[in-house]
Amino acid sequence: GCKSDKEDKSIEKLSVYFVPSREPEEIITATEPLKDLLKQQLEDQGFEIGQVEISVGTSYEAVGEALSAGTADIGLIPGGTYVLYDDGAEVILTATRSGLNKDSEVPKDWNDGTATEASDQQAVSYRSLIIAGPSEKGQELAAKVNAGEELTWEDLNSASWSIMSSSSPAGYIYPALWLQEKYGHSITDLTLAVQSDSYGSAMARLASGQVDIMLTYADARRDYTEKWGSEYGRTASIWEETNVIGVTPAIYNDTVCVSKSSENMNDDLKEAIQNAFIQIAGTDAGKEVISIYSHEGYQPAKESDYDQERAAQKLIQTLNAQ
Amino acid sequence: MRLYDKVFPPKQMVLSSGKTVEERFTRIPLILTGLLFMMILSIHITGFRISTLMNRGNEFFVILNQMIPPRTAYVSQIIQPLLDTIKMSLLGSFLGSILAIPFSIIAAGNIVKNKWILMTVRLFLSLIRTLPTLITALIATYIFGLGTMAGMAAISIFTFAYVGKQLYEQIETVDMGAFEAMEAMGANRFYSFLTAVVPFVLPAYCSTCLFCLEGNVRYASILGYVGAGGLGLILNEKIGWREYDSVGMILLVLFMAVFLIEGISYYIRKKLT
Amino acid sequence: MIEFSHVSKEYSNGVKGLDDVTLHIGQGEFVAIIGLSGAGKSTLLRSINRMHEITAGTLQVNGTDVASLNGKKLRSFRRGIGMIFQSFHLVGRTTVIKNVLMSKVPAMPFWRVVPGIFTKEEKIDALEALDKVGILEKAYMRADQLSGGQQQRVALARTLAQHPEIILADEPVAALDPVTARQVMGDFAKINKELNITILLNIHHVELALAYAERIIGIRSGKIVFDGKASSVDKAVLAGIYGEEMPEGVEELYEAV
Amino acid sequence: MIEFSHVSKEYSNGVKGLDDVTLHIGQGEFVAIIGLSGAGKSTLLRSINRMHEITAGTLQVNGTDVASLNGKKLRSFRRGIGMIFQSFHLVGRTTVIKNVLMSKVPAMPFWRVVPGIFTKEEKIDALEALDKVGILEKAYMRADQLSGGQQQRVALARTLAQHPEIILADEPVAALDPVTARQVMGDFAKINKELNITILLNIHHVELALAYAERIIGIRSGKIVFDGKASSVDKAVLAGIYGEEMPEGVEELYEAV
Amino acid sequence: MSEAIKQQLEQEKSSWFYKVGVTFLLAILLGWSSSTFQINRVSDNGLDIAKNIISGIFHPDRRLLFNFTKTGISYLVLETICIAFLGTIVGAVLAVPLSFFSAVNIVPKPIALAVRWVIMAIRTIPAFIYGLMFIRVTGPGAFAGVLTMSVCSIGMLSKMFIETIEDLDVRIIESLDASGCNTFQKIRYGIIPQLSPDFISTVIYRFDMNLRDATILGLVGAGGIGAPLIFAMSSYRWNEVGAILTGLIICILIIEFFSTKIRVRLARG
Ligand SMILES: Nc1ncnc2c1ncn2[C@@H]1O[C@H](COP(=O)(O)OP(=O)(O)OP(=O)(O)O)[C@@H](O)[C@H]1O
Ligand SMILES: Nc1ncnc2c1ncn2[C@@H]1O[C@H](COP(=O)(O)OP(=O)(O)OP(=O)(O)O)[C@@H](O)[C@H]1O
Ligand SMILES: [Mg+2]
Ligand SMILES: [Mg+2]
Repeated sequence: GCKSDKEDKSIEKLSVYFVPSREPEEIITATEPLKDLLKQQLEDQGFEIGQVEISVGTSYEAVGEALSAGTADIGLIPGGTYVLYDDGAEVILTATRSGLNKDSEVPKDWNDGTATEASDQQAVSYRSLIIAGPSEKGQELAAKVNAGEELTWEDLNSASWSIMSSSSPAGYIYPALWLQEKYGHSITDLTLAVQSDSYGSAMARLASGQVDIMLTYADARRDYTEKWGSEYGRTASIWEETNVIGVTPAIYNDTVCVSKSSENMNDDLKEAIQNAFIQIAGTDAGKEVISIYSHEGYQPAKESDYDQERAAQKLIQTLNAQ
Repeated sequence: MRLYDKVFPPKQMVLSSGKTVEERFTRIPLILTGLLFMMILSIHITGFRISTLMNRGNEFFVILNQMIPPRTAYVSQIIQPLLDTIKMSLLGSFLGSILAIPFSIIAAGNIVKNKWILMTVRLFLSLIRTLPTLITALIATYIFGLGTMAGMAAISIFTFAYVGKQLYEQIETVDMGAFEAMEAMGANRFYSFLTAVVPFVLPAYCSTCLFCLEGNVRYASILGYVGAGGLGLILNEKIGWREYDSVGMILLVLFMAVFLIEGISYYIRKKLT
Repeated sequence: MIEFSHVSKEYSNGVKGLDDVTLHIGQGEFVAIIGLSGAGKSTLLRSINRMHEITAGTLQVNGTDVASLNGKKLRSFRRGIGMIFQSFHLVGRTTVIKNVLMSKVPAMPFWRVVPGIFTKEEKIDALEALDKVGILEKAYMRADQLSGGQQQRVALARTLAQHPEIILADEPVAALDPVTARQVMGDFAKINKELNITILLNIHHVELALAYAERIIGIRSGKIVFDGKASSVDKAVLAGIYGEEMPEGVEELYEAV
Repeated sequence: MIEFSHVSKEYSNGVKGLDDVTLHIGQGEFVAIIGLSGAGKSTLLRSINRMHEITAGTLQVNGTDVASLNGKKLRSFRRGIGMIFQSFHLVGRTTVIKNVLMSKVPAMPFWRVVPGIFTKEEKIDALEALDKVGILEKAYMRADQLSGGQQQRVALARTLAQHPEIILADEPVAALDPVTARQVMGDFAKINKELNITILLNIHHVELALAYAERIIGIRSGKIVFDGKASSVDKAVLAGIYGEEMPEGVEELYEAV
Repeated sequence: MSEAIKQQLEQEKSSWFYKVGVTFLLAILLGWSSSTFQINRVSDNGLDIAKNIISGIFHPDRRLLFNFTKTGISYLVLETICIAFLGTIVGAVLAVPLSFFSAVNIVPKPIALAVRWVIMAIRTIPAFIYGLMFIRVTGPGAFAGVLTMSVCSIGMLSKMFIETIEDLDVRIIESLDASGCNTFQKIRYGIIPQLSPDFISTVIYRFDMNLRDATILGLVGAGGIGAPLIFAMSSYRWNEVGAILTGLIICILIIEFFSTKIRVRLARG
């Protein structure tokens, strides 16, 4: 449980567990710089921290379990994971990222052939896109969308899809909601859907024509602009060859959660952590560090921010249970 | 070791008959020091703490408890992936085991005398074994597309390397007497191998392959991570949704399948020996 | 007919296995070769079917120069010579008859070797060989379920099924207890008489050699130091073969001579 | 001194292993026990150190009634009796000397047993035992790297290191080739003479028994049918021991007698 | 052909029925599972990507490879070795009692069977689920990796241990009995020396396997080189993958070299 012993301000070990929801940039070196910054910031607020330990994992459920068991004090996880584990985790911050210059709900607006750029506005949410690739089928669907026609369920179902694991917000949950709302079909109804292990490999499959459609977060194409030409061996640019054929509602960004059952945790520390992360994001050095996690800033968050997410998960779960 | 013997000179023992015997100083301190050093280093680096285990050991059973009772209703959705898993393990194990045969023959020191061939083939087998199966599976998904085909390819590569090593070790332990007798009767090396070595290694080979098959069925659940299809896929999904009762059901079904396979393979192995 | 003329064999490490051996063995003889461990008995035997190469001299078997043979010719030459080993060299896991049928493999076409298909004639021939050594009723038992003596008989049957003119046996009774050893030696004698097959065997048991073989060859450090009838072997001869390093127990045998 | 008086042993299945045996064996005798398979040779031997219980009669060793012993007393009684088996019973994977040192274990304090610490005296004693059987130079080799004869010698050395007054050997040479068998029998004879240890051994090879032992005991269906000097064994005696079921090859031995 | 030979010939048990049966069954099974064999999705582009991967692996990121600080490959490999080492030892400690309780020459058959079921159940749970369970105990990091490795080692270790135990030569115990040893002394000098070479050899072999399996730990963030490898892999940085694999392979080959040597010495003395 939470101790609110105000005297006890020395903590032997603070364990931070982080799972990237996007491609991390330099994962091997990712943990070192944040350690010192966090320690420094917390000490400034009167906490004595023996050691900050940062672990990077590849599965959300591992962080979830660690937070609910109290073996991790802080977890940097997507909103969806937080909702799933909210019996043991408490959200304190939402990460912000720079928004994009395109944010329309209409797919056609994304397909002007120019690159999507970052805007100077910070955003607490992002969208998921349904993207058609350079394969014949993909181009056919894109042409229809760009001509202003509505796609039919038959159109979608005849294409092959790359989806992510079913707990992925941008790669499964929100697109599933989109399908449900627009076509009344569940994502499991798709006959040619295959599950990719990562956005990187999904993008590669899209480029190779193995799949016609992929589901991904809105700025994924920015992350893969370069690889599109080099590794994936395409000649034309990603902005010309791929087209958005669907846009989902906004998804809340990654959260910073604390464990409810950690022995270290109390209200003071929670507040201190909140401040510490916001402070870190305020400095240039700090910005550089958190950019490794593709975060740019932090905003305080409350439970209710994620109510929409809860509803979405409920829906998916009831759909899946059928 | 020479140096060691110099530092710790052997003990002289004089018998009543006047003969002397030298006893080398025991190696045990050296081995113990090495082990102790590794232990301390490992405990330090990994942060191993018995006290944590004592205090928090019960947490281990939390997920296990949530798996019990398994959600029996889910079983209908498990069968298809299970069959996929078995199929890909079966085909993968078969291809890998067959492919291993020629390689292990030329990796066996009692069949091939050329040192360079032996070294190269063994190094090759070792390298393949070192390549993590997750990586081979991932590469396979790019080549063969997502799904069981990729899983099958990864499994056959793993099986190839594992069976290959086991088989050449088995061939090397065969008593070459019968082989020699065949050569003395005027058979060529290949005929001699077929008649004198194959009967010795065949039971062990089959047993290795069956063991591998059984292991592969289990292992296939990990391959789901890279999208190689089968049980692993639904296992991942159910863990992602924290539905541990369904996970429990998947594991129960897997357990029964493996049990069945083990039973059959036990019967076949009995029959073979 | 086996003809050694000034045959020498030097191993790659410089050890002289055979040293200027000249020897004539006629068809149908029963010869026992005795000598100390390391004297060169095995080397002598194994030169005959070219399991070892000789390094000097010529060795002819039935008029063929053994050294001239190669590849296919060598293999078909070997088919005419049976070889029996101290430790039988059977495939223990298969049946007795399959072991005997192994002697048919060298002459079989490939497609019959792989699945192991044998004709009825071949099987009958194998069974007849087993009958000759008196273990016909064990034909379908697993070879490793037989006693040592019986296993050596299977090896003998395998060799017989090869229909050789010469049988080379390298210490065929060393692994057997004395009673069984006598039985096996008796088998050799019987086969030698009945089928007129030349038999050359290495043996450590002087008493058995004297009791069963017609001719004794004594070998020492690669040289032939005695060659004569078994009945002409006496204390002095044995002393000449075994020298001072006589194996324990041999002294007592002198009385038996 | 071993005293059997009207000793019987009935196995739980009703088979009479020993049937009213009365026997006196003095210190320093070298006795060979011969008889058919199943005659009760092993049973006789194993009653002496109570590896088997007798069911009737009394058996005294050096004045102690064997049946009265139990637990600790039985163990310390056994320390005085060495036992050697047909298949050596060595730990193949450790060194020869460790196998010999095993004989020291029963008398060692607990704290030395666990880590396996032996004193220098114990080691020298073990080495001397190895020296007595002539394989001192193999002391630090692994036991499974030795030949059968050498392994039996290690077993003998292990027993000697126990400093027993009596050695019981159950077919100690059955697994050995005849030459080595003679060597090992010679070892027994030597030790019997030099150290005045009583030796009782079971043996199937009549010729070896006659050549090395002083006294022969013939046993048949659990009963002693012959007991006398080796020199007094003749055709009739053997026929009495082995009956019609005489092992093959024995006939020929009659001539040797 | 004599009568006796004829009789024997007729006695021949025809095994071709069994052979054809097995072949037929195998063919059916393979035919059934051949539906997994679908190369329809093979695309040239996919092959290109595979080529990229392989070339990436062969051009490892030198910067990473020769980085000897705590964030470099060398440290990660060391951490992996430590996880595998400790995991193997803990696994062996757990496997020994389990194997004694499931050896039919030690305990009654029903108990042996029951314990074997337990071992099978332990083996059925995949590594990453163990990872999750242990993260609840120890938190993320190498400690969880050690524990995961140790339970994952139990299955194979106890299987091999059981074989060794069931091969025990009990005659040696008889001879110790004859020389007056008590039960404890019989175990110490009759059983342990027989078992230890095989046990040690098995443990070393498992250590070797655990090193190779270290990638799996990355799935849950249980320390070592696994997570970086998987990230590099899934985000398509093949020269990073190459660097990590190079480090791992060199280390495994070195360890394999020594472990084979030790194992051969244990077996042959
Ligand atoms: N392959 C080899 N390489 C080198 N020297 C060898 C080889 N084989 C045998 N020798 C040596 O040649 C000599 C004769 O060996 P050979 O095997 O013919 O003796 P043997 O009379 O058969 O002895 P044993 O009775 O022990 O079988 C010995 O000194 C032996 O050491
Ligand atoms: N444990 C036992 N339970 C029942 N009967 C036994 C047992 N041990 C031996 N017997 C029987 O007791 C008789 C004597 O056996 P023993 O082992 O003393 O014979 P042996 O003379 O040593 O024979 P061998 O030469 O074959 O070793 C045999 O009939 C045997 O079947
Ligand atoms: Mg020889
Ligand atoms: Mg007996």
